[in-house]
Amino acid sequence: MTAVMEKADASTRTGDVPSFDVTIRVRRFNPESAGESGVESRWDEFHITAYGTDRVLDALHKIKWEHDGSLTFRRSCAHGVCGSDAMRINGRNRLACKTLLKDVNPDKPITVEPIKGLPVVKDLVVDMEPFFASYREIMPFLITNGNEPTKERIQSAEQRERFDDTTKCILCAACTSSCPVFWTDGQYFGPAAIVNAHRFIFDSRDDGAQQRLEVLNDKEGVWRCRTTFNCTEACPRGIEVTKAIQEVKRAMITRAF
Amino acid sequence: MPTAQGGTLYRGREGMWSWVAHRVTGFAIFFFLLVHVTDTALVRVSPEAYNAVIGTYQTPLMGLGEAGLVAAIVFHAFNGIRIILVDFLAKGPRYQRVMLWIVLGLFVVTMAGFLPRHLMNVFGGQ
Amino acid sequence: MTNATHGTPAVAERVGTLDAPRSPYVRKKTTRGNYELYSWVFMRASGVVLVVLVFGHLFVNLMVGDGVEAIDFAFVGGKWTNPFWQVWDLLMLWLAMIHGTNGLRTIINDYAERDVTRGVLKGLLYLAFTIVVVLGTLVIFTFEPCPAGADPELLASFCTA
Amino acid sequence: MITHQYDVVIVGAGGAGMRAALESSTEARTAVISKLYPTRSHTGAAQGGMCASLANVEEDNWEWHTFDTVKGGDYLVDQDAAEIMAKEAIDAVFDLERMGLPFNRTPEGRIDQRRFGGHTRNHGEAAVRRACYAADRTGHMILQTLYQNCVKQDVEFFNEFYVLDLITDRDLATEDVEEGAEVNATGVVAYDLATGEIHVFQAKAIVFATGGAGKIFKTTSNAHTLTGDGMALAYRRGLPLEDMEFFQFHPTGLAGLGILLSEAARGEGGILRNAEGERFMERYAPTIKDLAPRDIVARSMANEVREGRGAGPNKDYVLLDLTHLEPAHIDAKLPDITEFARTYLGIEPYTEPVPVYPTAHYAMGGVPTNVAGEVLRNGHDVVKGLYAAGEVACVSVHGSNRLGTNSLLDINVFGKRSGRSAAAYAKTASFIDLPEDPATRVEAQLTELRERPEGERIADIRRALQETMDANAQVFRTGESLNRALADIRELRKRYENASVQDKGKMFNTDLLEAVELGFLLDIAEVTVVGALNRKESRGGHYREDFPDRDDANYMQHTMAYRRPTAAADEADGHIAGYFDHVEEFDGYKVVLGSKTVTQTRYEPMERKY
Ligand SMILES: Cc1cc2nc3c(=O)[nH]c(=O)nc-3n(C[C@H](O)[C@H](O)[C@H](O)COP(=O)(O)OP(=O)(O)OC[C@H]3O[C@@H](n4cnc5c(N)ncnc54)[C@H](O)[C@@H]3O)c2cc1C
Ligand code: HEM
Ligand code: SF4
Ligand code: F3S
Ligand code: FES
Repeated sequence: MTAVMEKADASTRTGDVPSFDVTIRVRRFNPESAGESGVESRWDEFHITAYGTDRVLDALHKIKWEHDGSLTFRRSCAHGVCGSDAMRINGRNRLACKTLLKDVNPDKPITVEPIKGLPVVKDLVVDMEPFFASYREIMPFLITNGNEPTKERIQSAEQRERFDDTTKCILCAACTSSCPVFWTDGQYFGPAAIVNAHRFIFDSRDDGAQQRLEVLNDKEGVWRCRTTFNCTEACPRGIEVTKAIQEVKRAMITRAF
Repeated sequence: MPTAQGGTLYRGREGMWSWVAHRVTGFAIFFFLLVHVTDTALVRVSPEAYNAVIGTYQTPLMGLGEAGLVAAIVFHAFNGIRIILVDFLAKGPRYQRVMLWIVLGLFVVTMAGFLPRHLMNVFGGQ
Repeated sequence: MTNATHGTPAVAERVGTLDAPRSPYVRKKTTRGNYELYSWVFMRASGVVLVVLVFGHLFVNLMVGDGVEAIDFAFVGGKWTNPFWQVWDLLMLWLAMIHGTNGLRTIINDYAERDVTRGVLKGLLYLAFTIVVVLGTLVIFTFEPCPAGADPELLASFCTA
Repeated sequence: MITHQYDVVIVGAGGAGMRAALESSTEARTAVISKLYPTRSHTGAAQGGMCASLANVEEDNWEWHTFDTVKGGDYLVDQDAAEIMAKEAIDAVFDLERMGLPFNRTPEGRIDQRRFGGHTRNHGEAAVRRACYAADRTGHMILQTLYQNCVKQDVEFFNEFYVLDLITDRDLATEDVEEGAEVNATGVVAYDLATGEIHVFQAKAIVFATGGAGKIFKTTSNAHTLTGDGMALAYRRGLPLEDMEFFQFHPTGLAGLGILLSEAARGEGGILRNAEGERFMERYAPTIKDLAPRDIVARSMANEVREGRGAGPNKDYVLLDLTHLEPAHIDAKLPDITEFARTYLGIEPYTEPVPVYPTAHYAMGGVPTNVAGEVLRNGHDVVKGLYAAGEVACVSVHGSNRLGTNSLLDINVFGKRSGRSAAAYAKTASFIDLPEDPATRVEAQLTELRERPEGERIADIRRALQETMDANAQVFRTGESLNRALADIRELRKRYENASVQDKGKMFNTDLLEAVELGFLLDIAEVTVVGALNRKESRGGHYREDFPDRDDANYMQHTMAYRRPTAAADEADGHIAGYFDHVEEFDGYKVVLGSKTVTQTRYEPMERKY
């Protein structure tokens, strides 16, 4: 199968996929190359040829597969559903597999860096443990009292809709690592944990809302959010993250007063 | 702050920059307030002392500083209201950007009302 | 599919060092309780009130009459003989100081990561808060608009009565 | 080398692995080893639904579901297994709901259901609403829900650990172990990506749940990490692989990219059209049209393109038309896949039809197991302590063609079953000593790859493999094309022996792991092609243009492919269960093809018409 890109203008009607040259600047870090002054990171620049539907992930693959095999990044699904490849592209957090090169101005070098606020392990790979630890702390599972029904629990379509937005989270950490508050001391639970708490707090079947609100009432909990909206802008799933955080805050206030 | 160890600046959008501005203005106002209360306290010392200090507020340099301060307060106040609306209106987060433009609009209007008069007072007199 | 134009990176430049990888993660301590909640609510409530107070203050001081030119001992004295302005300024002082101090506390918490630094900075902050609030309160309440022996020229007109 | 000991070790943290872990971790000390963070597993990419005859919206029962599964699989399905799956489907769905999965709801607040390809009322009368779903994110919700419950149960995970070898007490790959003799699985060897350290896990029971192998093809809906590891590991240790020639090509992949647009798009009313705008499925499957099973739709599409009715500048795709659906309906039911069309092709599905073409999607075959999840080492003997579930396994509920929504069901039903069996077995069994140096093979392999000073790039070999597979072993196959593919694969094997990796480091060396994965892909591609060559008929997902008809007399049999050293293979020919054939010796080994009887209970094979 040939790659296909149907575009309105006649020049591409021939079936030839237009190609263009692009420069990728990647922030490199090799933990095993200790110099005199400790382990250094550096910028590497690569020039590659890309096509209309190529994503940043394709570019990284091209670099890895044709230029420098040691370039290291995570990826799996390649279409924005597994959450492996959140990284900072031209200064903003995005998924490499969901960002088309032609949409990030390929005329200038495209910079690619690891996400911020989590320890870098190698090149674009960061240690995700702190992120998942926060996630685990908010009890991300259905908590119910009373007897299990023999069939399903009843939930109206409206009740289901109430928390739909936050069920979409793929735990990619784009939000948390875009949050200026998270960058400071890394103690803040971060938007992703709150999003996942929200998913249960507003689920009509769940009885654990009080416990989760208690957890997030922590000094490092929701109150650290300064509504900077970086998380909402960064979320590749289009989740209204800040809105979810506000809803959790309001639930806490209602509970306290 | 949006710089990292060696990395590039995070290219946040309106939300992030308005927060930076809010923080910077809050910080500035606080320190001004420390000074302002202290100098006002001089009224307890003697009218001469107070007038001497307050007199410096009337120099052009301080006049400009004062304009900056008012600008800081005006922005901080309007943006503060925006933050509150974002917090308490269900649709707040969705309209945060629009509200920021409104804040900036009001800021310009307010400053347009204040600045000419103030500057005239500072530079115009005698 | 693509043409390799380079076998090695064309440009390599060095930037700063990074944190140790896989640094162990611990949330320092859990500090639950409604303190942050109240402080958050207070920031908003005081903000709303402060808008009125501060704008009123600025308006009267800078816009009415001759603006900043008109501010002198007499002006202030004239204002504080009126209990209305006394309460106004007192409220403004307290709210602004608590609001601002609490705001600065947040900022310190954000950027000062070491416990010692945090402690020192907050100590200074609270000290400044106390001094300023006490001083300001005293001034507003113990203010003497027509101090004996002062040059009557400098005083409010009603002092000569 | 670091050694661990667990009662149960589960390899893979996708739907099947975590479902098994939820069962076994309450009963036995369990570790889950996964090369990805659990929530990155490809189960999360599944979109359309998971079917169960809940009859929440219309009359339905598990017998109809069994029938559809059997017929959909072109009668190569083991009917006892299909029956179990259809029956236990109902509880599997309720289990998930009770764990918190947010299914879409009916107006009464019950789990909503929708139509899906091949699922019918009363043995084929008309399409039935059987697929339970959560928008077009059903797999995502399943994966998240299972992970959430693993967090709740405090399941122990070893994330970003690659299992690279299986340890058994008798080496089936080289020894000729007689039928009936006891063989035990005793552990696995894993590689910690972050540190480059080798870990040996000794276990009483091991569950393989490593998912599929779509990356043997170029155009695929599968993740980069679906490289058939579990299948290849078992195969290398001398276990057979069952029915590998049956690979499903999903009709609606985004043209050129392979990214999947769920069958739910057609379930919700989407229509396939050729360049002339004709609804061509009316010609191929007059009754259920666009909702015919995948093999039929994929072939019909490929045929339209072959006969020159394809759309686009190169006439090499067809169109999926959703424009007659209400935008609000699309947003509610198909939000993600329409987003894919917008993001990746810049097509607005509200107003424009979406270019689609079949994409390699699902391996029907795999490691043979029985309905308890126990792995078979021939037609009937099990390997003690070894289990498999999910796409890596072949219980044969899918036969020669899986019905949409039956895989999410499979991973839940058989994931649960294998988790239970493993824990129960671990309770009675004791640890068996590992060999002196359990990690030698892995260490040797890695050292060799890492230290080979220079050689061809791994990526070039992989690309060549994927291209030959797409060209020669896709929707349409012939003896000639398959022979070409086999020759290519063997040449690539030679090249692989001289390939090298550029990254020589220890920490996070993904370059090295890609090289190891390519080795798996080569093995899997080879068995797939060998099986396809041998099966001189057309059935389900396997279509031979040179043998276009189904041939029940000769081929109503499961294929069991074994890799044996030439000498052993020559001897084995005589007594391999249901000997079919073998392929020419290559590099000191032969692929020997045996067979296994298809279990038929209620349904006699019939001609498959829709
Ligand atoms: C795009 C798409 C859409 C689909 N839609 C549907 C649908 O609507 N309905 C349906 O029923 N089915 C659908 N399927 C099929 C179904 O999703 C999969 O068959 C099923 O999810 C496989 O689950 P699994 O648990 O077997 O494997 P996976 O979820 O793929 O998990 C494999 C696990 O094994 C681990 N692993 C692999 N190799 C190793 C190793 N060497 N060492 C350690 N760990 C390893 C991985 O880390 C991963 O955790 C779809 C498939 C795709 C690709
Ligand atoms: C005039 C009316 C004012 C309004 C409406 C207002 C509003 C607010 C609000 C809502 C916040 C909280 C921001 C957040 O949580 O993200 C805030 C923070 C702050 N305010 Fe004010 N404020 C006002 C006046 C002042 C004054 C007079 C001072 C100085 C003494 C001040 C100093 C601060 C500081 C330092 C912060 C913390 C900023 C941060 O954490 O980023 N504010 N203000
Ligand atoms: S909320 Fe969005 S950005 Fe954050 S982890 Fe989830 S999917 Fe990623
Ligand atoms: S970026 Fe951070 S500050 Fe709040 S709105 Fe998002 S969590
Ligand atoms: S690779 Fe899965 S989200 Fe990008």
